[in-house]
Amino acid sequence: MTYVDDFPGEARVVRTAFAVAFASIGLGGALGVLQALFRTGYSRSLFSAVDYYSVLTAHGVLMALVFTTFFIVGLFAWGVTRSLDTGFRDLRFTWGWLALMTLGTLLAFVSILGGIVGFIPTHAAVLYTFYAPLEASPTFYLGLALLVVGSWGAGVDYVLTLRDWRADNPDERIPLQTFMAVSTMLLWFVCTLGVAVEVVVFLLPWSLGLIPRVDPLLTRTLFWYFGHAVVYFWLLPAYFVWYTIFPKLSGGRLFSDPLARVVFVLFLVLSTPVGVHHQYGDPGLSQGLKFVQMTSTYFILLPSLLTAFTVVASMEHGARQRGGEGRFGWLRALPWENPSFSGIALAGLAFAASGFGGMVNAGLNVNALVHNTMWVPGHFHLTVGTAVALTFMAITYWLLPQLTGKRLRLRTLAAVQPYLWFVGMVFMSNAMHRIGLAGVPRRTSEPQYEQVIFNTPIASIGELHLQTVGGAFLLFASLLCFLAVVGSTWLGERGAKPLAVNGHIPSALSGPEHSPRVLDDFRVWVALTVLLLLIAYGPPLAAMVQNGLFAPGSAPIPA
Amino acid sequence: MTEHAPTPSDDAGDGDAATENDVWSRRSFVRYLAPVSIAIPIVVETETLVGLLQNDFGENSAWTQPTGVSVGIGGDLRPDLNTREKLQNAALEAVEDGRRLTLAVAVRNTTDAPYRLALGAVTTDGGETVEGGYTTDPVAPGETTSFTAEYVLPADATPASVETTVTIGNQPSERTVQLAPVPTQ
Amino acid sequence: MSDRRYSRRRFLRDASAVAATLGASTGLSAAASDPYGGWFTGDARGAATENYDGTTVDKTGQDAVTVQVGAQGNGGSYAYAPPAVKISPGTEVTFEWVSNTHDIQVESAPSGASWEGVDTIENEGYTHSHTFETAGVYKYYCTPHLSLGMKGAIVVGGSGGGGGGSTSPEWGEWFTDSARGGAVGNYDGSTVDKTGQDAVTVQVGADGNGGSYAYAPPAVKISPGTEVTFEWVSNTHDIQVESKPTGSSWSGVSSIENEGYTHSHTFETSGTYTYYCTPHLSMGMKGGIFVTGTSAAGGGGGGGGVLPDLNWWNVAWIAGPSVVAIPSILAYLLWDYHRAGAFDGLLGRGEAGPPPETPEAPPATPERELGHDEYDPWGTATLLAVYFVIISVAWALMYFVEFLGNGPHIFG
Amino acid sequence: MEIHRLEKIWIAVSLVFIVGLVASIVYGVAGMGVGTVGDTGQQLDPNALEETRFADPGGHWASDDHYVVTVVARQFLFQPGSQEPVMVPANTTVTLYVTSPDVVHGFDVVGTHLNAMVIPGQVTKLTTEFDEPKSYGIVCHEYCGAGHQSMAGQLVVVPADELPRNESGAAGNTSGANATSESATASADASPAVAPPEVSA
Repeated sequence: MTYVDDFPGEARVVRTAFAVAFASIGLGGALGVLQALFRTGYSRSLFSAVDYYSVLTAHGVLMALVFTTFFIVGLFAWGVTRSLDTGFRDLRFTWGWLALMTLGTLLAFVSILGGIVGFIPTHAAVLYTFYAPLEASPTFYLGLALLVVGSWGAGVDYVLTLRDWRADNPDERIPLQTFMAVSTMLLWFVCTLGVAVEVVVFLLPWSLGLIPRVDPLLTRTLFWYFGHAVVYFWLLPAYFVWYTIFPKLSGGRLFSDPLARVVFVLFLVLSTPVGVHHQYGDPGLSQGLKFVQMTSTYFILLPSLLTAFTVVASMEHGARQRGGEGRFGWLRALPWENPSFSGIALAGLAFAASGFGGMVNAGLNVNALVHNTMWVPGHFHLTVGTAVALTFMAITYWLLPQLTGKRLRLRTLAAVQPYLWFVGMVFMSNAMHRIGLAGVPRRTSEPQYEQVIFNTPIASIGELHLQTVGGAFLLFASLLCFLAVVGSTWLGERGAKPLAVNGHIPSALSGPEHSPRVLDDFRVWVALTVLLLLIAYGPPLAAMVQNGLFAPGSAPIPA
Repeated sequence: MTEHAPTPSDDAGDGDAATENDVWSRRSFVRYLAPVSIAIPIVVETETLVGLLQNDFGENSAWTQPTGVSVGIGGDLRPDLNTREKLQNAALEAVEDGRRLTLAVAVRNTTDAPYRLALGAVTTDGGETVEGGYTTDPVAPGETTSFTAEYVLPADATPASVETTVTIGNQPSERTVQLAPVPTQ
Repeated sequence: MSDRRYSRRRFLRDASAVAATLGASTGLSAAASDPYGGWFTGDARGAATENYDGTTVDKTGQDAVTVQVGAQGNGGSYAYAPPAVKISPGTEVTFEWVSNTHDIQVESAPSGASWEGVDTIENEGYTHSHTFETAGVYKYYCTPHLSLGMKGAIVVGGSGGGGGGSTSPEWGEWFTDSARGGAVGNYDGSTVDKTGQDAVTVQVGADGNGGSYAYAPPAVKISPGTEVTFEWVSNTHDIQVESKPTGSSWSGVSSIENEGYTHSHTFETSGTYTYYCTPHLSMGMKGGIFVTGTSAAGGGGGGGGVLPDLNWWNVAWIAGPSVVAIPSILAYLLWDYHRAGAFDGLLGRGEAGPPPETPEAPPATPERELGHDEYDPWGTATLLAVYFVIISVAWALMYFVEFLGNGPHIFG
Repeated sequence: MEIHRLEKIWIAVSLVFIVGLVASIVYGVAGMGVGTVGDTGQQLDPNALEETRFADPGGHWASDDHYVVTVVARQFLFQPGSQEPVMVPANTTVTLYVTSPDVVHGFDVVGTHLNAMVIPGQVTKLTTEFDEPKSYGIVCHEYCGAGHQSMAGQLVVVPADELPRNESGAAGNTSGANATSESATASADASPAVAPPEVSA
């Protein structure tokens, strides 16, 4: 039976979350193209160099905070209810947190818009990292706080549904998809503590004028306590898709269920005590602390490398079951014409390439080669921009028919879309990496200076700008294809033809019964996480707070 | 590419013939798109790697070029050309009717055509232009020469830029070069 | 019951929404001819001054005038208020700092003026006053906020002398007798406007100033990128450049030439150029070229040298396909909407009915079943081995060659 | 829980790779002395810079083989740097102290690996050495407000004897008053690795 027939109420919740996600990636994508045209100097008449920063904030918030969070809560809502085969306890509570998240998003977006249009009295050109002492309107901080609190509601919903299910099935292992969803949300609870304290205790009262000063280094460290773990909050749903759905799409079964659980536990424990690797260049943090957090950062490579093995092994298993032969011949037997499959395969390839970029960023001293240059946007457009976003788009082609009961339309357009995105991103990201090596700074509307020359080693700056814009065009074309397919499917006629997709997910080659039961006991892993956090973040935060919670403080400087 | 037996892939299972033939035969169309899409990053990344290696192990690597616009003592007056015009020394000393600026330049003609360097007027911080300068006689390919140009600036003026004209063969190339602050003797 | 008909109204609304997002709010560039020679527009140094609305506050006759430094404007507290003020000679102007981190750098002042502005960065509460004696136009800016358009100007009214040609903001006193060489006979106070034309000719040695000792027209206004050709129509004349904007490369004609000689130059940098003829300076053989406004050949982009060196091969293989992709997608979209009955409402077709159960496709049965024990992922192992080699080599190159091998480091 | 032997090999290879990465960083930091910005232990009130060493930004000789430059990064310029270049001697240990009175800025000397953040209330300390005369661009690479895109400057390396040594003379590019009012200048810095016992005012 199709999911929408089994859980109509839950299906509508997931559809609404996806609708907000697709609206924000549509708008965010359009702003992205405008930025590419502005930065490379092709068209400087669209907005002023000052408005660019409001557009950049909107692009960052819409793509990295809104699109990701809404799609994730929707995906997990489907995953939990499908794998536990039970609806949520009370749909009113579910609609409640979704409404809270949407309200927060609107509030934040309107605050950012105020920076561009005159008639809205707000301003929020502080980018999506909103470092103090640059100050945005209080509505911006309130909006982000509501978005986060709303997403906590989603986590509580999944945990309560799991508790009910375990009461009915005391000795059964937690189904894999629910295990992954709940461990990701536990990671989300732990890491959002940092940004919640920063916004609610410091920035919101500070921008309201209730407290005169905040310590920029303290608020910045609290942000990056959250800042790195959030990238795993985006990545783990993509791993959720790679582990549980991708094997089926390639015609095979998951290689090892226990290893998947170990990987998710490693991420839960190791994701948050590494945030300082975003602050290697910051004064006021000792090199010893940076070295310790660098070592745990490099150890986070392990679960990702394990994922690479398990996912590619499952893909190979599918290829061989489809009749693939030889050491590499099986690659040709894979369903490259199925957009759900090709999107995820290309996303995995992009993630492998971006892994190397991550190693360079994470090095204590080699970070100075690339810190805050265009290399960094080049890196994260490969990781969250392709590995996560392209996976989400690819799985939508498989999931949307089950959520709407409507057959996917424009399937040729859908078949082309992942390739267009992948090639566009290769051009843009490669140009960004190369221009970053020459030292061109990121987050700058017109990186042309009277006093500074950038010597790019291979191509000229002009050619790299052209390559960036070419990539941005391809990406926007691909985004239009995706929205066209989703839009026309949504408007299509329900039940006219049988679906082309099938929701059944085969069991793993080596099932959960082989793995130790302690894996399913989240209390142990949360306790270990908190312990590691105290070791990693206790001393630095204590040192900062020693000379006063707000000293040396800065008054707000509106941006 | 052997045409693969149409195994029932997850998505192609629909038997509805009407929709099948109205779109291009997806399988063959996409089978060529997949290898091309994976070949493109390999080509682009290989080109990047080769470029980086040439830059690191070749001569005048991009990493050794100056990234500041103004030329100081020891710098090359015309980094945009591959000939060498080294500002060996620059000094300001007080003289009776103002301050004398001396620019000592060493030139090496690395091209295969006769070469001439002409230093033109110096513009001071205040915007006044001081005439003077020096024009070398033609330097044969591979040869070097050096000279000293002198300017008399008003009492409290400091030099901001100097006009340079390099003529290779009969091709003049004019450029105003910003000067880093000149130490006073 | 989902509304099957995709009404035309909704389609238009979606299309207009997309257009609005991409719609451009083109900034108004004040191209109107303004007396400060483009100083307040984006063509001169720094950005356009938003808080300058084209009017000059007239404070002639008052002997004490105050200008606020760091008033609200240009995207924050980055403005002089009033930006342009006209005073009579001998007036004392007081500059009051009303916000932090500002200074006053004098861009240009009439020759002989003694005002040097404020060279150090000062904060709120600091004041600086100066009595302006010499007539002419004083232009000044704030170093840290020049790029936001924090610029100002003071016009000191013409002094008694200077017969034959009044002081005008573009030329100051160049054409009056208080400048070198005395008043220019054939200058009637008007500037010939030739903006927008690509080629302009100026006669050298036309008759005027008591003989063939004049440039005709003496004062001409052109757009950036215009080529001016000087034609010698009589003997023994040259062109010595008296003043030009910084960064301009025009050097006039330093040798005395005779009838028939021509010299042409393309004026790129906007601003005021003044020149004279050495032998006939004393008779008033002087001229001026004033470059302003948007250049004739399309809107000027931001900093120079921004557009890449486009060779067609580059444009073809990158931008070309994506520009082809977007229209073809829209065309395909329209065609498929039509096939899906989106325009049935228009055409009067379409029917309604309850949503039946939607059966899923049957699960795909694999060609052959592979259990856990019969399957060894050798392909995966090989692929990962290749990946391992690639990232190891790449790391060694990036860390030991690109990073440690190059350039000054931070000693830790 | 039985793991496939190929998977075991891959786990082992991954761990070796990770340890190798950490080892190469340790070699860089300990072996070649290439580190990053640390904690100088000095915090100052960003609104009262005039009582600190940043009252009169510029360069001066701390000892005969150690040149110290103090730079203030403020909204939309470097002092020194933007209006006149930062002057440093070649083949000499140079220490740059940078701070900001308003917002977070970036301090990136393009073409070198001097790349650090400047945070109000903290002091960024960069110790390095330039081997040949050359001029470098300085860029602020952290968004700092409406004029961020124009915030840049220059750092010019000149032969060591170009910069006058006598304390009384106008040192390098100390703008304004020439007497270095550095009361808190540390004693001669023996070696770059040892952080001078700076006492902030």
